[in-house]
Amino acid sequence: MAQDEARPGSGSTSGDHGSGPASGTVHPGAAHEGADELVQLIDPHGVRHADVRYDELVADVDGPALRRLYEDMVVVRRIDAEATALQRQGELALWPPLLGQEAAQIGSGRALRADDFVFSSYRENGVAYCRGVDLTDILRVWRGNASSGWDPYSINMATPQVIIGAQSLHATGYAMGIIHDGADSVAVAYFGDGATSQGDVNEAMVFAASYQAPVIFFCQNNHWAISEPVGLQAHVPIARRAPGFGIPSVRVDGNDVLACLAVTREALARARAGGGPTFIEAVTYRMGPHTTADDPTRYRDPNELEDWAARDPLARLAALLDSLGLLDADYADSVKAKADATAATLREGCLAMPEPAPSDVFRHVYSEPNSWLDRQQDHYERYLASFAQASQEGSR
Amino acid sequence: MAQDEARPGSGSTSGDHGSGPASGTVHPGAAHEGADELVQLIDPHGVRHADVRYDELVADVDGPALRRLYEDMVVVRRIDAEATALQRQGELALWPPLLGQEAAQIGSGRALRADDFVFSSYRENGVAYCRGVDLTDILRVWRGNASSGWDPYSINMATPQVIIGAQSLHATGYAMGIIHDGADSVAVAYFGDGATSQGDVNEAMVFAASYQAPVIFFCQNNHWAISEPVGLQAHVPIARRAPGFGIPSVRVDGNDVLACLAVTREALARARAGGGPTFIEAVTYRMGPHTTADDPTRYRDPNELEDWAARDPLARLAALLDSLGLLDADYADSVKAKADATAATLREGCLAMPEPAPSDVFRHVYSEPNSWLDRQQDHYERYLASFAQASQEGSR
Amino acid sequence: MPTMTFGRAINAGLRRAMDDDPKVVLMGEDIGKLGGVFRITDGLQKDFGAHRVLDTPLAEAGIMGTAVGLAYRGYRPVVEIQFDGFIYPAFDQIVCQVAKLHYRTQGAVKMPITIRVPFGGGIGSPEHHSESPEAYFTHTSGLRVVSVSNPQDAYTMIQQAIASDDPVLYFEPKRRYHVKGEVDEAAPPSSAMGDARVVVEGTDVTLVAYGPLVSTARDAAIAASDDGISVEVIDLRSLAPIDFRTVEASVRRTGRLVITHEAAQSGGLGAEIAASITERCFDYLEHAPVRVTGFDIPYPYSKLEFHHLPDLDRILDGVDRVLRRPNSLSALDADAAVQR
Amino acid sequence: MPTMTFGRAINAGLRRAMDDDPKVVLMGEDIGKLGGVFRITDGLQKDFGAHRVLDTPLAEAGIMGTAVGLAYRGYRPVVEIQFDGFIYPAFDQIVCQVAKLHYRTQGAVKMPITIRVPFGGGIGSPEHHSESPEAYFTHTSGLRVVSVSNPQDAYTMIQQAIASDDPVLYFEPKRRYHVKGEVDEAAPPSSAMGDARVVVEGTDVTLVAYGPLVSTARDAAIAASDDGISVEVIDLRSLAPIDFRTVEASVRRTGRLVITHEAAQSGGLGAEIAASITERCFDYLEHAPVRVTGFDIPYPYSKLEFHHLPDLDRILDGVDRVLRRPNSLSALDADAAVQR
Ligand SMILES: Cc1ncc(C[n+]2csc(CCOP(=O)(O)OP(=O)(O)O)c2C)c(N)n1
Ligand SMILES: Cc1ncc(C[n+]2csc(CCOP(=O)(O)OP(=O)(O)O)c2C)c(N)n1
Ligand SMILES: [Mg+2]
Ligand SMILES: [Mg+2]
Repeated sequence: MAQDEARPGSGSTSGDHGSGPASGTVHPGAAHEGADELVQLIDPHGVRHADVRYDELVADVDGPALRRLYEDMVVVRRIDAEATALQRQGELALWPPLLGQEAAQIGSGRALRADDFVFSSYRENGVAYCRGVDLTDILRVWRGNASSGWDPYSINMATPQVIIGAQSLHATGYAMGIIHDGADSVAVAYFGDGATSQGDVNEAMVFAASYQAPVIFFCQNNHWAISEPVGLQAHVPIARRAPGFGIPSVRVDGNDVLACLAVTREALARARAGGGPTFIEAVTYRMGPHTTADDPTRYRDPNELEDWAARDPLARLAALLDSLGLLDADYADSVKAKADATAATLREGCLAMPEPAPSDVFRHVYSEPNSWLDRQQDHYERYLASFAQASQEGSR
Repeated sequence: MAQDEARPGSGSTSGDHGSGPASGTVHPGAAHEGADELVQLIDPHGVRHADVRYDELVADVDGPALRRLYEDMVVVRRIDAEATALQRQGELALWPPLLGQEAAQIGSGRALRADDFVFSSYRENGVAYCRGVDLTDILRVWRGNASSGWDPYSINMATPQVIIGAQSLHATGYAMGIIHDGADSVAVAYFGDGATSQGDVNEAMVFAASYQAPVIFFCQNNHWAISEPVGLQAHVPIARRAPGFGIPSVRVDGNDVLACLAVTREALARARAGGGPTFIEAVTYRMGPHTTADDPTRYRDPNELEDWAARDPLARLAALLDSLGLLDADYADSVKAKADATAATLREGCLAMPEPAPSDVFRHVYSEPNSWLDRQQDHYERYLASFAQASQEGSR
Repeated sequence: MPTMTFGRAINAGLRRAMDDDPKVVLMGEDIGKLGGVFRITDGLQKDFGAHRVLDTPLAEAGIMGTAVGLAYRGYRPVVEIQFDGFIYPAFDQIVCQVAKLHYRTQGAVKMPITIRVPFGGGIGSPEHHSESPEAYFTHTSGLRVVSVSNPQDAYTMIQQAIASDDPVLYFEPKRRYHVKGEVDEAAPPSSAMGDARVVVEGTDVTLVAYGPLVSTARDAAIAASDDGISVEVIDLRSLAPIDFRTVEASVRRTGRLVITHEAAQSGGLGAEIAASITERCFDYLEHAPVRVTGFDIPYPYSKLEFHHLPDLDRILDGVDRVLRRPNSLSALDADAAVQR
Repeated sequence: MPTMTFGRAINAGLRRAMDDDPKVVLMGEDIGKLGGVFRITDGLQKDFGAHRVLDTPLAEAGIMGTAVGLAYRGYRPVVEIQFDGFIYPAFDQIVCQVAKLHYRTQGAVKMPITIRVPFGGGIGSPEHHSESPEAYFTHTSGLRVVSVSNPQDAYTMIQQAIASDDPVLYFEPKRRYHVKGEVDEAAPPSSAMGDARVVVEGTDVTLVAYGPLVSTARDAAIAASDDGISVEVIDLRSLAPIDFRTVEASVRRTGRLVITHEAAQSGGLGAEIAASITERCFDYLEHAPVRVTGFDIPYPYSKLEFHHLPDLDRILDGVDRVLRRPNSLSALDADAAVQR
């Protein structure tokens, strides 16, 4: 039932069936010549290929800029590894690794302006890094110490959404507000391949198209939704979904940071110019487990992981830098040092995080006084006090 | 924001924007050459046009068969008018007219086999007629006398769904059951243009594509969802939506009964052969109000109605029959007589409908005894009895 | 003071809120040109523009989810759900987002969304058009829930709901839209939205109602007084949180409580009121609180709806019951007494 | 009799139901190869095939709506909702379709759908993974709602739920999945699904619990007995309808009722139990029923969840309260007494 997804670089598409177009009939895939081709600027071997459409969008990305993208990816991978280690050591309750998705997140994240606004799922810690998040903040929720890590307005990024797909509507509504304000910023919704099955994501496309909202739907197709392969969610490549709603889409090699930067810039420019929404499918791979609680050996072929390791987003940018003479030992050392220092900061922040107070459970449910809850809080405080009293009195 | 819908017969499409296809980019509408063309076999003037693809699918529709389709449409229009009259006379609480949509409903409805199963909205009384519904049954709900009109299994059609779009999932699930049973019947979901905005309808397409379920999504785009024009729901023609889910779709002149028959037969054949789902957009027009409670003069241009009157589904088949010498006065009279007799039966059935008993409110909530409800019923019966007693005793 | 219908009063309140604050935007199905199926937003799109009165695609989750996004951006969306029975597709966005975002973001993001819901039965409609889903929302932490019973409150409270930084479900008794009443448009903002209101004073029984049944309760009080029974009628106005102090004060005087609502009895708001008042007034109660409510059934077809809906007679029967006067269950009570 | 974990017992019950009836199909996210995130369906896809154990697309409304279609076609779908907090996208299909189709079709169409929901907190999870949404469903006419507290009931009741022609919400206390117990696989079908069960007999106080808190309640009864207090513990098992006869019989003896659940207090199931038992036992009650429940807050982050969740000490405090023994609110009660 589930078709195999096209692999980046393979150039093949799948899921096409039926004959050619006929009078009045639309066959899925039939009329989409080239639609499933991946935008790729750097191939898995680190070779930069020319592209008539996208080269000019990244014309400014010179050697130093490429190095910054590389650094970002190395640092984010290190942050991710450190958080995974913290979870294994019992310092975090859970962690959703982004291993393998660095290029998709950095490439898109670095395209954004400070006044754009991001609505993401739980896995976009690389994007949060680009937004300038305080490192400790990305751990608060996973340590169980807070209901959220940061003030969304401080970095113009909503705190992670756990309900799959729900944030796509928030981004669309936010973008409707941007139109209303006459601003030229853009809202970006990040979600996964699995999310595309949710009604919310499809309704978001309806609203975005209807109001021509400046929103980007950035779908990281990492091939898995926990144990479910992408073919169960989408019978044809995901990027084909959006045009049916009147939204242009593009399929990009999600492991190519430069291509991700280029397509996101294109979408941003369209949105800023009043051209409405864009859907980006970044084809990538979740190299780790779904979360640290997951055991992917139960459901996926180890060979698949190997295949994808050969398309590693960091390795290919390293190869490109090397070919450009930009990856000398000194530089490599300095990047590693930066990554290690960042990881150390992360760990410190994690361990130094203050414990919440019991009465914090009652805070911020409402912004105004609430007689029901205030009474419950009063009663609970009396209850807690009764222990203090009891232990003073030495009884029970 | 909302684009104008293409009109049947005009051949024009709208909502296309952006430039041609580019590397890796799918532009809505750009690559869909011909996708928005309407399948049309009988034009608004009653002229039959040849079609290489669809002619063979209706090769068996000879003169007598055309006459039967015509009769069906006349009778259904008469039923609809009678029900509207009954509402105006206070015999029904509400009625949702199908005026203008006869061809879409009869063309598709007559394509079905008895063992196919229909899941519809409130407006498909023409389809119910094709399924052989007892006429009184279509009025029960609108008279307020029952929660449903018929036993779905008696005519293989679910009772009307009021929650917009919900039935699309039921049809898909039913079709999954058909696969499981190894049968070759087909489930058909009818819904409107407005319904395409609902998450449910989009999720239904995900499931149908994923399991290759033998289901037909039959969307009657009647241009309006109460007061909202179709352009608010869909930025590009609705038929384009399905291919993005991996589902072939077709756009048909919904006022051409023969074309509707043809495309439905094609979809049925595909489904029976294991080819999975099909999406049909039947482009038609709601000539009446949304329901008898609605006042369309508040929101729509009377000229629009006039335009569509010129494309009336009955008139064009009458013109064709006439050109074939099949519409002599005797025949016309006999059709009218049949329609009048049917209307009389409908009216009789309506007026003779038995009133429900008070205790019916408690029936069928559960199929097994339920202590909470049984107690409430007992108490209510005692309550009702207390009045009888009181009036006997002459008190209060 | 002008006299206006209930529906007009809400319209006037919306207009005033939109005049006062450019961040107020209305969203919903058919609310623009048509003015809503009940015409509550009549004329507002014409006067404020299509960018402030948005006809939305036909998708309730979409409406609610984009309202959340607008609230993120600093707007105060007022969402119309066309009928009570169509709120469920939006349930996930209401429960997981609207209700929780302030808590989730530790106060950083406010959700000043007002969700207007024409609710309740009695208008002879088909399925899904007559429901009373309020208990789903009163059980949802993070929401405020109100219901209005008269034009003045409707006018005042819609403005208060919109002004509140917390999300508010605003339940409108659709079968009362055409009821007229005086509306003081110059009245200073009162505490209406938070406080219950004693509609009729009385000493024997406390009768609690809200929304459409407030006028039925008032009629019942008048009828009871003919029998020499003094019923105090309280209009809750706020359903979450409930102003229990007002109810408690009344029950301490009367010792007897009857609650009425259209929603199904089991797990309905009446249960919370009965439980809370029993907790607060146990030593004052002469009888267990009595609930006069809809049955535990899907809302029935219209020919039977007036069996389902509490009416004056059923309420009076409940009043008799709480007073241990002869009532429809007297025989049962006698049986139970024998069993003891 | 074999000893097995709670989770295994459900697995065995599902297996048995699938063996007995080829119309039983399982649907859900990750329930196939992975066996579900809690491994409850472990091995079933391997043994029964992918056509009877369906991994579904990630869309809860889609799962529920297609289950309705399968039921129309004569199947008995058993749907797994991955976590309590993810049931809301399916809410519309549950409330408007699953619950109402039998009524709507006047009995012609049966909806024998079982909806399995791992629910409740205490496992240190992030948001949406620890909720107790049962009251939304117990207030929904047309549904049956049950919750299981031990492996034997889990095994028996999953089969009864599947065999029922009415739709059943089957709430599984996820934090007890690893608890072991004896399971008699040959036991004849009992009345488990309909009847409450007296877990511990007692004479002073009736303590009502269900799901995850039954074992906490049992521990509380043991602790109370050290203080010379005899607590009768009742496991409701069925939450809608509740077997009030069993609770009523107990309260008539003890005169005192404590109810505990994890869900928020306001509008929770405890309100219905308190209200109904007060109605049925008013003259026997020595004190108002006491509710020991979660607070009216979104489920909190894990470092604070054990403040939110009722535990042994909070239950004992409630027991003290209902007995008018010194408790955390004694000072308040004294104040109130002075005010009188
Ligand atoms: C509404 C809802 N249903 C189910 C889940 C449980 N769940 C959490 S992550 C996940 C898979 C998501 O897959 P995808 O969208 O591809 O994102 P990825 O995890 O691959 O980044 C599921 C099913 C959820 N969080 N929300
Ligand atoms: C979930 C839901 N939301 C809103 C409504 C109210 N409503 C009834 S019909 C209708 C318009 C439907 O339009 P369309 O799908 O085009 O079908 P048509 O009436 O044109 O046949 C609306 C909004 C509803 N029945 N269900
Ligand atoms: Mg994924
Ligand atoms: Mg329509």
